[in-house]
Amino acid sequence: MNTIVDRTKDIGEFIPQPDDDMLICRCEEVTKGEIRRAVHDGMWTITEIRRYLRTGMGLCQGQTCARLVKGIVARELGISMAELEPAAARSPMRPIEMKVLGNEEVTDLWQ
Amino acid sequence: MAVVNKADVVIIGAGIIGCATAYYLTKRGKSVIVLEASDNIGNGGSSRNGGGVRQSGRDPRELPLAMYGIKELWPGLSEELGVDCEYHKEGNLRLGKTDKHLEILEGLTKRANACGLDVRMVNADEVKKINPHLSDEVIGASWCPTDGHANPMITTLAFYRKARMSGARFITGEPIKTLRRVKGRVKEVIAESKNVYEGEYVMVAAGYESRKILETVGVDVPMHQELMECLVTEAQQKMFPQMLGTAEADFYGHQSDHGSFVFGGSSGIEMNNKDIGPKNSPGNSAITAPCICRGIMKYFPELEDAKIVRTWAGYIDICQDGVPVLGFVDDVPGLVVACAFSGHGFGIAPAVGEQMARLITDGRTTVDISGLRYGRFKAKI
Amino acid sequence: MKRYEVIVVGAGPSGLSAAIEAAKRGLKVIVFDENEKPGGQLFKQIHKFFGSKKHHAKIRGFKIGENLLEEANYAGVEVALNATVIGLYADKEVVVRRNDQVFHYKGDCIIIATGAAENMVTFPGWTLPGVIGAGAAQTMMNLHGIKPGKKVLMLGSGNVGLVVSFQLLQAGCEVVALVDAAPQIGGYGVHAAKLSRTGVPFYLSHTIAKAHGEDCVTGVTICEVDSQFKLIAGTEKYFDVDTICMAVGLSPMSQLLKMSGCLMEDNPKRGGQVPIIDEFGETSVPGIFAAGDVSGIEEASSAMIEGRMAGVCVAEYLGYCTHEEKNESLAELKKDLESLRQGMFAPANRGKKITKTEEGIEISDSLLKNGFVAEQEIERYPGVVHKSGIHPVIECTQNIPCNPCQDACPKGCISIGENITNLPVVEDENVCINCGMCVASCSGQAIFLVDEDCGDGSATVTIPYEFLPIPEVGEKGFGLGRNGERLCEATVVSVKSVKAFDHTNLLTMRVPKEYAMSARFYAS
Amino acid sequence: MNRIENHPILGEPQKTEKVTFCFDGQEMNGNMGEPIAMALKANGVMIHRYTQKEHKPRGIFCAIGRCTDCVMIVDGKPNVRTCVTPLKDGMVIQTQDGVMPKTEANEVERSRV
Repeated sequence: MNTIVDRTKDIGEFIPQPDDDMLICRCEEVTKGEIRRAVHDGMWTITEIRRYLRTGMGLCQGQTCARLVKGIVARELGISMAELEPAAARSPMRPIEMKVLGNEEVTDLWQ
Repeated sequence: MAVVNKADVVIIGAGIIGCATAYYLTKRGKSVIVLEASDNIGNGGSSRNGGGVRQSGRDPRELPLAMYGIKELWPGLSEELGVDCEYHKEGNLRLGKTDKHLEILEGLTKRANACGLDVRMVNADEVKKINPHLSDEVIGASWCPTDGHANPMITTLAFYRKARMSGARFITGEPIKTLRRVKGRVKEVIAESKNVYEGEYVMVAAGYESRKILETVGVDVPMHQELMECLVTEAQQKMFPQMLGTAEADFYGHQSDHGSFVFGGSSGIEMNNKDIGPKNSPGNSAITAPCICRGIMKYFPELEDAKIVRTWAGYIDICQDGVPVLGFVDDVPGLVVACAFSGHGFGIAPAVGEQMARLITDGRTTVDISGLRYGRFKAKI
Repeated sequence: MKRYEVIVVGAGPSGLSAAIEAAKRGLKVIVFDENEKPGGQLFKQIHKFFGSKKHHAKIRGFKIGENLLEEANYAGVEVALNATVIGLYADKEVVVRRNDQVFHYKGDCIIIATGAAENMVTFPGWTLPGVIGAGAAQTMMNLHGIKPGKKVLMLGSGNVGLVVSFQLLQAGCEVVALVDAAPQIGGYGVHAAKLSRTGVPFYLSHTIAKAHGEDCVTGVTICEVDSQFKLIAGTEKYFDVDTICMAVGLSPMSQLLKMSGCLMEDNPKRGGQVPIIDEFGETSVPGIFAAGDVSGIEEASSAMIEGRMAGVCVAEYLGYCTHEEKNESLAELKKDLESLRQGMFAPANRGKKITKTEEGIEISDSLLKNGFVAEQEIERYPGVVHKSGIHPVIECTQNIPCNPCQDACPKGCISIGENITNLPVVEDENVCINCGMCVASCSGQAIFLVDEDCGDGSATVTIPYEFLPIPEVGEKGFGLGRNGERLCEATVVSVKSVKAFDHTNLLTMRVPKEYAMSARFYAS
Repeated sequence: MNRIENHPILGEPQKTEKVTFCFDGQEMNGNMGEPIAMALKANGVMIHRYTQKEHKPRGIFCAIGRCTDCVMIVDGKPNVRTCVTPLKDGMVIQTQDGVMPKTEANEVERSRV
């Protein structure tokens, strides 16, 4: 958001919705209701939601659910999706075995 | 607006130290404002560490805090905060592969024993009994059965959640520029936005950033920062519950409840790592993660097929003498310092928070933190 | 560590184009792609592309891919496949996984051309096996020769949804319905029309209420939505399907750019999180460029031009061409790009409601709502004319950037003019020789050759036909209307399949003459 | 049964070497080098795995190695993205259950948890 956010701001009560059991993060099996509940627990950024619920922290690293989670959090906070900073992009871009990542071509690093 | 921005205590930094202190202060009936420079609660080391909740391997000056936390706070923490912090008290193995390693471990063990900690040296066979997945390269270890690990991201956010529920006011995206004394006492906190916050006490718990803030009232904590890295694997079948470290503290990690392994480690050049990451999200180096993988595989050959799904980096604020600076500053009333945790603040965070709350409300702590006081730094001769 | 002057990530249309332009100017270029085969999504595109000659119009996507590869090869581009870029680090260092090893490379310039990923929508049952992305369907059938399912429901009426639905039919699957929550079709009308005439029903203002099944999809219920996209009870419709395909838009895959410290923005017009770039693709980090869908969702045709622009820019950046030479090349490319970004579907028109063509003709309401131009609407377009003898009837009713038909006719019967988004006009004085080139050249399959009155009470209609089996001459079947309804009996009088038609067969059917202007498909 | 025998644009599929592989104890045929997921689909297999928490079936979703929904246990290794892993002769492919192979023993274990 890059703006000053007072986390005591009133975002209203958590109101259950009929599709709260809809699975959003396919890898970590996190539902819409859990995400909405987390927002009311004070998790107002995508990064906090991830750390709190593991959305986007599974094998695919949020490639499928990132946009969906963003939409739910934005709606719950009453802001636009563009105002929510996406989670940090981190390597590896695809899952990679320890023995492969550890198997670097021998190089002169400062070449 | 001045009235709105006033509280008993203003805490700078919503890391786990700030969040925990805020929680324990609200529990003691104090009003609290927590100011966070970044957009996220727990954006620094609090969410980026390896999750160790250890006593073994610690400096005797901070050992009392570690022991107090593990005895009094960690066991009931999940229940108290209403969120599962994934705390496991199933021991810590500090591993050695060379005689020199064993020497280091023996030294640490002796010093810890002197402080009353149950930690002992175990030989290769005993190590294997505790953790059969370790490689034959391990020739011994120190073993502290009451150590363990927890989920740092969740624990930090759990403290935040509970503190917020108890009335603490958290403001993110509010970097602090200066502290201001009013009639001799540190009272005003002035943000870059020019917003002013006012507290009877001002606690600075902003990691390395604390240094700049403290400077504004003539307090300097001798510390530097290093960019460290961690990585996490895909979920694996349950393998072992212990926290692991090495004699040289170059690799560490554990298996989380989720099944993934979280490992941290160093490449040896982090002192000079470059950070090209976006604001508040430090970037990785190209060579550290491969190095961690090689390091870990030496200890756990069977993890070679485990896939790394993510790596990340985080700054640690390393104090000149390797332990934090905690408490009041004698000649600067109203100021509370809690920084320079030197890369091992997570495990003691609940204890630090609880003791800082006591210090602020009662004027004293129940755990001896005198070795961590601000005024301790002296020239070598 | 190996150093290259240019490292391109992604061997799709934009990445290859960028590499070609750089290598042509003498730069040492390597392209990394995680896939086994290069070409990105081009090799899944089996339809003919739109645009003009410069944009490879009327050439099928995979063929464009082959041509690009050949060009890259000729220019000396090194294409590394099965090479997964796992990170982009400080000082333009790229770490790549190749087989069981990781390699470090440094680029003096980096061009990120990683493309886009599919968006998804949720509904009860969306995690069941059998619910797939439209891209997955394309990958399965067009790369691997596997049918995604027997009976498929498509969600999404943008060009991807429309094109993939047609490809599903070509692969021998049944498309039971095309559904979109929006009140009107999102993609090109011609793409919709070619589906409609085969009998695929469109359900606009509808969405999926539920996917049925325990272990995998066995059926789907769709439901009408109101203007707030809320389901309207009582409007449920059930379909027996084994596959549900989602084509609900794309998002840029810009993680590598973010990771390398490029300034990013969330731009809904570009499809999501994109790097902030100048008009030729340079990011906030000097020497790092972005091209193609990763910097904003568009068509492959524009991605190729964007790639070429980035390639030209890196050449200048590293001193392989002068500033003037760069500007000259860029000016030309910019012109090509702008000609693509014209018309109703131009990026600038996204979200706007357009009711009239640039010629001032009312857009077919039925086309937008039902997928086909209604009979009473079709006569208003300049390509639909009546003449004696065989003549083209061009049912091209929207301003889209495309003009191969103009060049296809050796007799000059068809004219579009300078602006390639103009509607084609059938010239009155020139005489059609029934060669069929226009029919085969039309990427939208919107051109028919009609002899309205053969003198014996019948008419002949020649249609583009890209299905198997190809009907036999003499076979008796039915003429279908634009909406896929059986109109009349029809006899196949000829089927022409010549190389120049590039797999578009020209099927001529004889129908009663009153159906000359309404029979637009043949079914046996 | 799910293979396209002749395609109006792409023609007949290229002739490739046939291989046999084992899926949950059952012998199946496929084309050498095609993604495992395609060979399974050609054999009518829809379910690749059951999820860890909810025990729900999953199959092919993105088919390009991104969503990781189609992962299975291949030659004993879990979480292998079958849509981008080439099929080889004699491969042993198992339905994944959480991170383990789906076996009766694991089923019992799970029900106890």
